[in-house]
Amino acid sequence: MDGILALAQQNLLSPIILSFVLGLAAALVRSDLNIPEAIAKGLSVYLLFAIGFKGGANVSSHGADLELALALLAGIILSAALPFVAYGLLRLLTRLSVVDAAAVAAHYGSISIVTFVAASTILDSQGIGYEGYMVAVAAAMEAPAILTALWLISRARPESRQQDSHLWREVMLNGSIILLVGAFVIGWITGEEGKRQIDPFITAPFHGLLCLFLLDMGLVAGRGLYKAQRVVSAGALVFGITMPLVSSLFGLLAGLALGLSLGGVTLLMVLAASASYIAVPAAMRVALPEANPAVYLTLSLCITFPFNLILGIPLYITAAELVMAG
Amino acid sequence: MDGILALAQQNLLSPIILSFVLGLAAALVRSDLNIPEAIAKGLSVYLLFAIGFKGGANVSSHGADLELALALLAGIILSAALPFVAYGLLRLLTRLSVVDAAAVAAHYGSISIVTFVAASTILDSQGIGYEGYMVAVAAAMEAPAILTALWLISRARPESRQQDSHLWREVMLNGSIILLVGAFVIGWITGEEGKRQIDPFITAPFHGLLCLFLLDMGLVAGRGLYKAQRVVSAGALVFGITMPLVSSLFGLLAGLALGLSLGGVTLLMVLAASASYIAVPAAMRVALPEANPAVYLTLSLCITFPFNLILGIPLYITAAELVMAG
Amino acid sequence: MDGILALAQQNLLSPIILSFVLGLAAALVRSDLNIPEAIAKGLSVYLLFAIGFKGGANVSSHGADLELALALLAGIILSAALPFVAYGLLRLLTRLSVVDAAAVAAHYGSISIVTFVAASTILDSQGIGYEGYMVAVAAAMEAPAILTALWLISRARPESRQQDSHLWREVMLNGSIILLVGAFVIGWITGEEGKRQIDPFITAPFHGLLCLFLLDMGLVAGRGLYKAQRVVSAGALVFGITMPLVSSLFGLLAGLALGLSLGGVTLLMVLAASASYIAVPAAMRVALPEANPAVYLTLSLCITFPFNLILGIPLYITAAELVMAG
Amino acid sequence: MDLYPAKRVEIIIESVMEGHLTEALVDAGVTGFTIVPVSGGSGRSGQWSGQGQVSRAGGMVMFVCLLRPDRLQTLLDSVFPVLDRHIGVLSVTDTYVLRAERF
Amino acid sequence: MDLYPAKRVEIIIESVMEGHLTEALVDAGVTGFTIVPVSGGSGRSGQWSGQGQVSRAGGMVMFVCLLRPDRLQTLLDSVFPVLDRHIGVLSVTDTYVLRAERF
Amino acid sequence: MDLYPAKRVEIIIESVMEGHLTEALVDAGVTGFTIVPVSGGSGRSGQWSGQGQVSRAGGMVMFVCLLRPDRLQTLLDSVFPVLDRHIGVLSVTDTYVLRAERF
Ligand SMILES: Nc1ncnc2c1ncn2[C@@H]1O[C@H](COP(=O)(O)O)[C@@H](O)[C@H]1O
Ligand SMILES: Nc1ncnc2c1ncn2[C@@H]1O[C@H](COP(=O)(O)O)[C@@H](O)[C@H]1O
Ligand SMILES: Nc1ncnc2c1ncn2[C@@H]1O[C@H](COP(=O)(O)O)[C@@H](O)[C@H]1O
Ligand code: NA
Ligand code: NA
Ligand code: NA
Repeated sequence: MDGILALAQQNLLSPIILSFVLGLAAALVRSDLNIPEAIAKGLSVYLLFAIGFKGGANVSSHGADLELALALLAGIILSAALPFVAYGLLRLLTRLSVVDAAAVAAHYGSISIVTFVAASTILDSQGIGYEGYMVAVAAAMEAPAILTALWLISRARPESRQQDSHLWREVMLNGSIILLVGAFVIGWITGEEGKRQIDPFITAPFHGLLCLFLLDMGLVAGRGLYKAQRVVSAGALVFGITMPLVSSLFGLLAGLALGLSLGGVTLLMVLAASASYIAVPAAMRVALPEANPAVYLTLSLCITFPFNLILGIPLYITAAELVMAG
Repeated sequence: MDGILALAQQNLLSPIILSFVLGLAAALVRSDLNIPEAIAKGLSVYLLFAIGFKGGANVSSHGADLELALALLAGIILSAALPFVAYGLLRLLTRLSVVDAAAVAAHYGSISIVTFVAASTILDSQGIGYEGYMVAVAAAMEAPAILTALWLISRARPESRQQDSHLWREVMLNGSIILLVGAFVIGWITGEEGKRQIDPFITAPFHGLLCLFLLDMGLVAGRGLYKAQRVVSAGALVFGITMPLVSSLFGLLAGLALGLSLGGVTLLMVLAASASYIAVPAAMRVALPEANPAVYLTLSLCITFPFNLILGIPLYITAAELVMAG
Repeated sequence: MDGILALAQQNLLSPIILSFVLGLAAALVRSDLNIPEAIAKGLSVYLLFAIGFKGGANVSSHGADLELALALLAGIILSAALPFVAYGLLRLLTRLSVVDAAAVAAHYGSISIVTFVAASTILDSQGIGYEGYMVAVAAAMEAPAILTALWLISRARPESRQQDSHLWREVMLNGSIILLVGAFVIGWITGEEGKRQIDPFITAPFHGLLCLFLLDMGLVAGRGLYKAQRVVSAGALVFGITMPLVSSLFGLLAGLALGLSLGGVTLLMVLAASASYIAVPAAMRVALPEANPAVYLTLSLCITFPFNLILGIPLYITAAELVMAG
Repeated sequence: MDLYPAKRVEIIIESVMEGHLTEALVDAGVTGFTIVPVSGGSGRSGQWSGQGQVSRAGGMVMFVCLLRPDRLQTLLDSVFPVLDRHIGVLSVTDTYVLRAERF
Repeated sequence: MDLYPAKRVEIIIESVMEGHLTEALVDAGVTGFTIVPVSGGSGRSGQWSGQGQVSRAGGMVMFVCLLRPDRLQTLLDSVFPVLDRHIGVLSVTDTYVLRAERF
Repeated sequence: MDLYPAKRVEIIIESVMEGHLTEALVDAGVTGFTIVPVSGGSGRSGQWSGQGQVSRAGGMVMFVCLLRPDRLQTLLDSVFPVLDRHIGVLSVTDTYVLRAERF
């Protein structure tokens, strides 16, 4: 218990978390502080490229074939299965419509890459290693949850219309997936030599640029919180905190079954526990325009993301440590 | 005297000043060279975050409680008092209306953070140390001048309308103040450990990014100079050069009274001498829409800023050296 | 022959080339991956500033007066002469109108700065040195080709109207030329001391930022390729590959005549072989609005640029090596 | 320089639908339009702002389309299915254009 | 697909007033509008451009507001105090909209 | 708050011509206009998008110009030579403005 608290405190007092808190606070006092949209998008391109490349380069030096395949499979299964859990929990805790509940469920089956990045940065600073291919697992977990959500709806409403090609492009060829996977492959192909060339770009300023990105996310989340009261019921709030805890258990079991390292188990817990707020919301606007975006964005970005960032990550690290030591 | 010239020349031939001159020249020959607005804003976010954080981290390792409080107080008094001097000088030298003169006075009481950053970069390259909390003094000096200006007008025109809540938000919760103060606090809290994590981001590329920002400022100032002739009288021009010299003396006295180091005294002179061109102009558009923006922007950005950057800073360093050696 | 293949393969498997290929692939599968316009422009500002500065700093430490003047002259002659070759080849291979052919010819006389940057990065990683002033030669080669193209048209159509001052500004004061030359001059003036100050900005992250820029260029080129079939005939395609090979021979001869180093000869070949896709297209829209932009942009950006980047550069290095060893 | 009557159709629609709407317009033979970025707004679903947004989910874009009056119905028919279930507004204004043959 | 008469109000105003104007509109019950970025312009106070600008002092934004004709006066009454002392222009154009119940 | 009749001229033109058009307008005494960025579009020369573009060659901008009806001809005369050989469209819409003395 002391371990968690110490870790949580240390986490809470790191520049990345404090940058997020600064953004949150600035938005809540309604300051005009803002990061231009182009800069926010540029930062996310940087983070995806750097994290993908580093993962690929790591795999290239350690090798990973069967392990990687199994981990990808586990990730896909988690992503496809967790929406059922989320959907059930939502029907239990809230009065959301079928469509809204399915849309939210898709978010929680999918993943948040920034939560993943923050967790791996924290692991790095704790000196805890992890499998380089976890970033590929992250990419593999982006989309399957969407299919489950659509299936949930088509079951509840058999008359619902067929999805068109636009949706598939939105889901499978989504820019952030392509960039993450592409950078991973580039890192894998170019390996140590490639890493040496671009290391001063993808490693040295990474931590600082993550601070700016989290500052921006704090601003966006803070603006969203204004609308939160009207949109999010008490039950939904409980869901936004319970669901990541439940999901992380599934991640823990999967990680243990795969025989991952301590860091790897933690990251799989983080992926399972995190909820998408970039790729899935866009896919939902295409696939389920009648679902209320305020509900899923508020839950994912304003409740679950801060929870995971501030309390969740230290919790998952400690839990993994306890279980794996035991 | 030789000292000033040598320093001025060395300053003039540094990449940051030459980048500013390049921007100025490109705008004056009407090249289409430009920095996108989002990039310029991104650069300013970077500079504010980095300078704030470094100041806070410095305070965290050196401690500063009473000293800091006194310096903040001095800064607030300077910022509130200098507009009176500016207003008087303007009424003497120019035919500006009460409103225009008060608006200009607000700019000169407040500060220019880029001038501050340039000065601290020059001090760094001279190996002259300064108090880390000077960046907090800079933040404290942003707003008080605006209040003085509004008081000057309300005295001259008792019928003038009450200011509303928008103005107070614009003044007190201005994005650049929040970011500067927030980063300072983050630096203070996370201290050496935080600095270690993000140092490759906030220190190594700082000088180069400052070059790009000054290139942009040169472009903007150069475009402004086109309109300068029509707008700025000879008297106003004299004001734009005399006022920083006068203000810097107040800064010098305050710095000596506070017992600051050589670098600290110089920075207080620079803060006193510099004029705002980001926060105060926006506040003036809200508070005093009838004041002519061409007048205050031209004076602050096209006259005083280049003067301080190119000649003022070496002058203030030399003056502080002479006085403190004597 | 083995040498070329090994070099081509090594080149092909470097992060910069793979980033370009990733962009190309993402655009061809119609992913929504994109780099915001402001970020792309910011990256190009960075690359121009860094490459210009490094060239100037290099000249400042090695000196170059007469050599530099002769190289500039050679560059200007090449740029002015190559459009004749291009125009002749186009009339031979395609049915393009006089205006379209002249517009394309202007692009191939001028240069692509990213091709130059990629080539110098590859030379660096091969440990092959080159003259710092080659970047000034690159700048000098931007504009003369445009004049030749206009002359070609005025000869074919004597009634064509006089060009106005807008064109001259577009050509001579083009932002990218000003920035490249300006940064070169700053590097020259500030020399080693200036370089030391901003080196962590212009050197360490250079390679990685070039990756992102090439990712963006891949995206833009890939989108352009969609239209390519309709626009580009087989003859034009042949031109897009033959012309750089022919031009590179002129570059080779000029480089040998100037007595450049191996790296210098290679870079002059690359400059001759590359085709503009930033400055000249804009100038053509002003000067020759009736020329079809799809033709020249497709040829330059979607055919010749990828060819040079992937196959051309290793080829030119090998050719220069062979000739200079023999 | 004669001016010819035309219609100016302005469609404000979610960013994620930009591709769909483009396809729908082009398929219907409406090949002349311009897309203007949008930075924020307010509607029945509340206020929004593009500031600092990374996801395309929240944003909107504005299509401006000038066309001959007799082609308006074609445009409306092709746009309606796209607009129907999605967030967005459409307006049609009478206007005049130069060079009528282009529309 | 019927079209209903409406008004299209376009307000070009200083960026610093974006928040004020938004509040004024929402307070007056005008909750449907879209904000379009502006990159430059020219007026009695000369030309300006947003290029490379960091301060919000110089920039402008454009509000586009579609509304039922009978609500126009409410809008004008709420906008006028904000526009009055500030730089900006307002125009009102007759237009037609789909789905009249939304406005 | 009276409204006065005016013309709203909207010109969509290649970015490279922004400077020329500005000069032409100012020379003709049309000193009130606003420039709006454009992010993509489609025309007879196919679709284009500003995404990731570095060159100004491909992009477009939109000029919005409110003016007194009797000044329309002056504007058209000054704009036509610039628009003539270049890519772009122009539309003129009847509108109403506040504060007529400004136009
Ligand atoms: N009456 C209107 N006039 C202009 N834009 C509107 C209007 N109504 C809605 N919008 C735009 O459409 C978006 C979504 O509207 P809504 O679906 O009503 O929430 C808003 O955020 C605005 O950008
Ligand atoms: N007649 C007009 N048409 C369109 N925009 C205008 C007009 N007049 C002014 N503006 C816009 O309002 C800004 C300020 O105008 P002014 O207060 O006249 O200097 C200009 O820079 C333009 O962006
Ligand atoms: N009918 C139209 N309505 C709106 N914008 C248009 C129209 N036609 C052309 N444009 C714009 O002008 C650009 C060039 O048109 P074009 O010269 O026909 O290829 C297009 O990409 C659009 O941005
Ligand atoms: Na998840
Ligand atoms: Na001051
Ligand atoms: Na060439």
